[in-house]
Amino acid sequence: MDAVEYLDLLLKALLLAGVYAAMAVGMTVIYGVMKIVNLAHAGFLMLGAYFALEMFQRFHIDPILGAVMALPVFFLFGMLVHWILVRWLPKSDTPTLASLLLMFGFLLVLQNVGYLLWGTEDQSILTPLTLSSVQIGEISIAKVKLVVFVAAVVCMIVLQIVLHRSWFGRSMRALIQNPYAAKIVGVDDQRTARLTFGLGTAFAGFAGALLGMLYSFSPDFGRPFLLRSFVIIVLGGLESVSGVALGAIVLAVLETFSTAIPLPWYWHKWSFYYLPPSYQPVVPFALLVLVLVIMPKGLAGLFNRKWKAA
Amino acid sequence: MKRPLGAAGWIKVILPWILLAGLLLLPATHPSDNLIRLLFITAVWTTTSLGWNLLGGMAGQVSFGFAVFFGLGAYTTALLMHAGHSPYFGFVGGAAIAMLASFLIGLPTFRLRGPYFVIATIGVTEAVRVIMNNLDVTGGASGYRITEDKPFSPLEHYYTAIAAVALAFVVSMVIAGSKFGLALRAIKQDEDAAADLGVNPFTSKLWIHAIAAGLTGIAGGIYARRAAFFYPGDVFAFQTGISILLMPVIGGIGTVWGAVLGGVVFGMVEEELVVHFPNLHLLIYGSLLIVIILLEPDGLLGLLRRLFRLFRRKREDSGSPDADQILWGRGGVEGRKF
Amino acid sequence: MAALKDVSFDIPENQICGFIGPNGAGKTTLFSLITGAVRPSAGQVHFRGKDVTGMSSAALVKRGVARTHQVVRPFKAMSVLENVQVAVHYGRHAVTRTAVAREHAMEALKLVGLDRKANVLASAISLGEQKRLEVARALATAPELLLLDEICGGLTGSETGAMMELLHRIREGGTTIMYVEHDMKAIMAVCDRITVLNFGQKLAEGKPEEVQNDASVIEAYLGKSTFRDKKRG
Amino acid sequence: MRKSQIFVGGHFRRITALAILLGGITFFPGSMRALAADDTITIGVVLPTTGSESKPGQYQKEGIELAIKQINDAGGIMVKSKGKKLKINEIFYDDGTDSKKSASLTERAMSSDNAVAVLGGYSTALGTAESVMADRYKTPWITTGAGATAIFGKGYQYAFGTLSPVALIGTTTGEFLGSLIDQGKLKKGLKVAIVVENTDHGVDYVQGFTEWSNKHAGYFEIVLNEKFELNATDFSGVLQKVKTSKADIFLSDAHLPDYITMHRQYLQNGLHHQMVSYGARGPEAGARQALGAGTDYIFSGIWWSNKLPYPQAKKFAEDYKAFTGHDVDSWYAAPAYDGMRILAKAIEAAGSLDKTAIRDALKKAQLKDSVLPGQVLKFGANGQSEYPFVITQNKPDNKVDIVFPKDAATGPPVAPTPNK
Repeated sequence: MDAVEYLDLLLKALLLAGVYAAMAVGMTVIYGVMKIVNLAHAGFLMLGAYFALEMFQRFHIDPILGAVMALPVFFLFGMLVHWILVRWLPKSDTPTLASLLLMFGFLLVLQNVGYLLWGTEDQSILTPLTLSSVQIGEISIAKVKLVVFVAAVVCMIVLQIVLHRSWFGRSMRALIQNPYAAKIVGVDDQRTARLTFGLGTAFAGFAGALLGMLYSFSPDFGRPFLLRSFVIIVLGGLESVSGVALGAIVLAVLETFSTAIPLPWYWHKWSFYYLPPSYQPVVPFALLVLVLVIMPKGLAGLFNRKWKAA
Repeated sequence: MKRPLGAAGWIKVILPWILLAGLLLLPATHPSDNLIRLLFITAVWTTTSLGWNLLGGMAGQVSFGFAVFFGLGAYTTALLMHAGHSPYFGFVGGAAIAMLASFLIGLPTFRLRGPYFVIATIGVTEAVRVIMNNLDVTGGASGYRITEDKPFSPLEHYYTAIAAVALAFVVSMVIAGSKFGLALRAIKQDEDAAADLGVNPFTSKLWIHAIAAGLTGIAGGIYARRAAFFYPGDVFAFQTGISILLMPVIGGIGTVWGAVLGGVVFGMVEEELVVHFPNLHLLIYGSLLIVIILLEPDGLLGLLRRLFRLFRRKREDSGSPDADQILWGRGGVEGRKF
Repeated sequence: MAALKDVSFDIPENQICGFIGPNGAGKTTLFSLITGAVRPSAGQVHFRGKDVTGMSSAALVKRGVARTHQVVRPFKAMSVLENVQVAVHYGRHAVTRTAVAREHAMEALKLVGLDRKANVLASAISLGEQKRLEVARALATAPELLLLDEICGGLTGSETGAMMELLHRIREGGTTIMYVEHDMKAIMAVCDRITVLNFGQKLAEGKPEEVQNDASVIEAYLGKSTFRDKKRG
Repeated sequence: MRKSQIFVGGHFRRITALAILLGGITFFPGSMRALAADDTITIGVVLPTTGSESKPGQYQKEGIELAIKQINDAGGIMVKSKGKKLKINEIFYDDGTDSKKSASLTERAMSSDNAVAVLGGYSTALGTAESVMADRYKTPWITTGAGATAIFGKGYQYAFGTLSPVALIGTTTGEFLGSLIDQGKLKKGLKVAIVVENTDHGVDYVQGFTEWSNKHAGYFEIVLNEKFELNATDFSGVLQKVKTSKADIFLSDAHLPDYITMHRQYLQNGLHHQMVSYGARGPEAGARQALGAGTDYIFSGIWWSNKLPYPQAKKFAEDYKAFTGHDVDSWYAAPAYDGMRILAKAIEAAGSLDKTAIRDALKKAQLKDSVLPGQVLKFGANGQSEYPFVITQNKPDNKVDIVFPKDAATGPPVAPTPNK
């Protein structure tokens, strides 16, 4: 592999990181405020993809616009889910198994609803845009990846602004940082939780629509992305939005380069060995376990520890 | 401390024996092949359910990763049989390899608690499945086939599965009534407090994980021998892992009878309902799970008990707490208290 | 900021040693250091001549060091008897037989006066009873050294009295006690020796009356403490 | 317990809700099985009509049901031992693309439904799981959708297949490309990148191609040979390798969902090769609709094409359209259709509903008006049938031509394919 190819890969990894970040951020806000490990995230991603597909097929709405439209729709849907299911969970400052299993049960329901509504075949959203690519010298980049990246990044920036400028964002961040103090100073935790769940779901739906533009999907589509979201939010320290961006880049780069980097291998003598592409799906899963075990506080935790030691 | 057994107490003591006798004598009534097959598969699932319940129910460590042990049991049995060993030796081998794997998985992941452990187990199963899909020794994704020279005997498979369930049941009962079982229940409720009383949570979890894995491995081997063909996308599937988890949770987490009930209900749903309504099982399991988490943490067993009590209002709750705890115990999912 | 700095002391056998100090003085941290919940950045803990620094709490229990927690942590879904039974099974004597373990557990429960609640779920008893259960569990591990962390917090006067009575009985049974308490009256009444901590440092050490009369203690601690006690109601 | 008290408080309501749910799941629809009448022939059909292989499974089901309808319309099958014509009673099970269910449903059809034969098993993975049951229950089983040779190499006596071996796709692909080189359309020493699914299907394909390539030195140089996981969502890793390999020819062997996903990412990555193939996939309407002009010039080695110049093939295509209301899509329906027909022939030849007699008859059976290439369908010694493949190539505007072998060709091959 030459330098251009590495550059090509790096570019692809960064574009991938954009959509990864959008995908994981919904999970982070829900975890941060409510300490719920939201397994139904996979279901929301899947619904987002089908939402964009339906919008595109029925009303000929461009999937990018469909993804943006998913934001308010899924926001309301998320609030509804919170109102029907999530608010009955006992409050806790640490994640509970009950919440995890509840969301898992809801994921199964969503998945089955997906099967009933759309069948089990793989679907894909195809517009002229999704098949074409731009050529820059030797590097060719799918146009859809560029568009998706831009959409994801714009949305993340908007989220950052919401988090830092609005009363809702402030109360959310207050709840993340110190739930007790937040409640004492009058943050309505129930209401904030409902809005947060809506926001998390909105982002999941949005990211699902974007993913639907990149990959083909079926009702079981969310699971690998669910695990990737975990890796990202754990890398990012579980509760911070900027951490998510960092985690997304790390995961995307590792995944993309996993088959392109020669690994030194010792068998009688030193030699180099490439990870076969069929093993590539192991990377996020192995990374997940590794990250959880080695640095449960994420990359930031690792840095903090270093600083403390210094 | 001996307490006189009431009528209900006697039922609890006798019930397993009646069930066992019924299952052993059933073939004498010349049931249909399909019923034997159904009971076989239900017994296999119930064995895994009982196994999972030891770790997830008693010790409170919810794992999505039991497909690993099921699959390893299947493959080990198949490879040993291929090498010319008896299938029964294969089952033991499957259990041993599954136990070994449980240590390898448990050593790093048991440092994690609650949901972090859960997520780690999801990662482990997915990774193992991908690796097994690409491993040449086992034929990769093409799967593995067991060829036996003997003619196929449904009853032999049936009795093997019944024996496995009986083993799992006895192991569960013995552990539930032992000091180890007590320690596991303590760990489930408060790991640190248990450690302060001298229980070593880490090694306790490792051991119960191993026992659970061993039982699941045996079940995997028994399943594989009858299926005669299986591949990683089936025995190592995420779906297999969640099936094993759903059974005891639906039946009544933390209780031996709950795990049995869950296994039986699951077997029936998978084998009978799904034949006619292929696209509803996830909905059923999902809604059951939601209902159980929000309304009835003790699962179907808790519901049965509730119905039972509806007719016998006068019955006191803590008449015999020890027996109640073990058999019917209010296990509940951690974090949910009424 | 270190919670404890250069604190050094010995615990003589078969005595009740009290530790006092205002909130944040490092009392609970001290216990956590001894029982292995927190690893010290420097220094050592010796028990009966052996280095036990950083040893896990489970291993310490096996050697005869048990502790209670300021915030009680009963196993709520188990009966009171079973709560104690765990301790008997996994304590220093590691009793295996269930019947024997139950007997020992009942003895411990009798000692704290909970024998009549033996078959009640631990979630169903009062806070005072839960505090006693906490002590009974620690006691049932058959410790040689018992670390008690604020076992009187939240108890009524008569309950506190009964608890002090209990401590004397435990010591008569041959167990050494390290006792952290916020309640001055309780600790002055029951302890043989007292160590005063402040901002993670040892301020004074000695018999209760010596400490009571120590000028630095009065200045640094007692004045504030009176104020705090009032505030806590 | 705060708010939730209101929700959980009502003892009665809770019980009712739970009782309904419990009743719902333990509802045991055992009575739903239709009782087979005595004077019909029960045939089990197990195919995936849900799950990832639902489309091909559906097509195969339609093929089988078309044959059953035609046979029943003609009065049924003459069974000598009964002295009359008996109609076919089909028992269909959907396995949901789950091999565990494929096996157990086949077993169910053979044991409790007493089917005299079972048809089905689309895709190698599901077919392999089912194949085990045939000898176990001494019931003839004909797979109409599993072509991997591994299924038939086990000395099974009751397993048959109407798909020609997958390895032949590889060989035929080699032959086809070789002929293009001989014609001077492509240059000798082509660099070939092969990427196949990690199942027996893929293994057989590679084996077939490399065998041809080894025998004919100098034609090809295989520069990449990689596998991918079935039903993957992301092929960027493997496609990157293809790109790096700088190959001239891109050969893949994939099932339908993977073909669509992979080719889409192929196009997105701006890849182009002189020739592109996805094994037995290519002309499927779904894929062409989805990927548009991107699927033009893909060539595929398939078991059947509606372009075959046989009258019976044309008639089958017409009947199929009349029966299902849609055009026959790629090859899937034909081997299933003929599988049922050859079974009917064997039952008639056996003259009884004895399963072993039917098995013996199947071993000898010949379907002389087969719609499949070669026009005669019969089973080899191992139970698998063997007939030539046709190579089709997608042409612009949703057209498909048979381009190889020459005597069946309906149009010239386009090689190398134009780079837009």
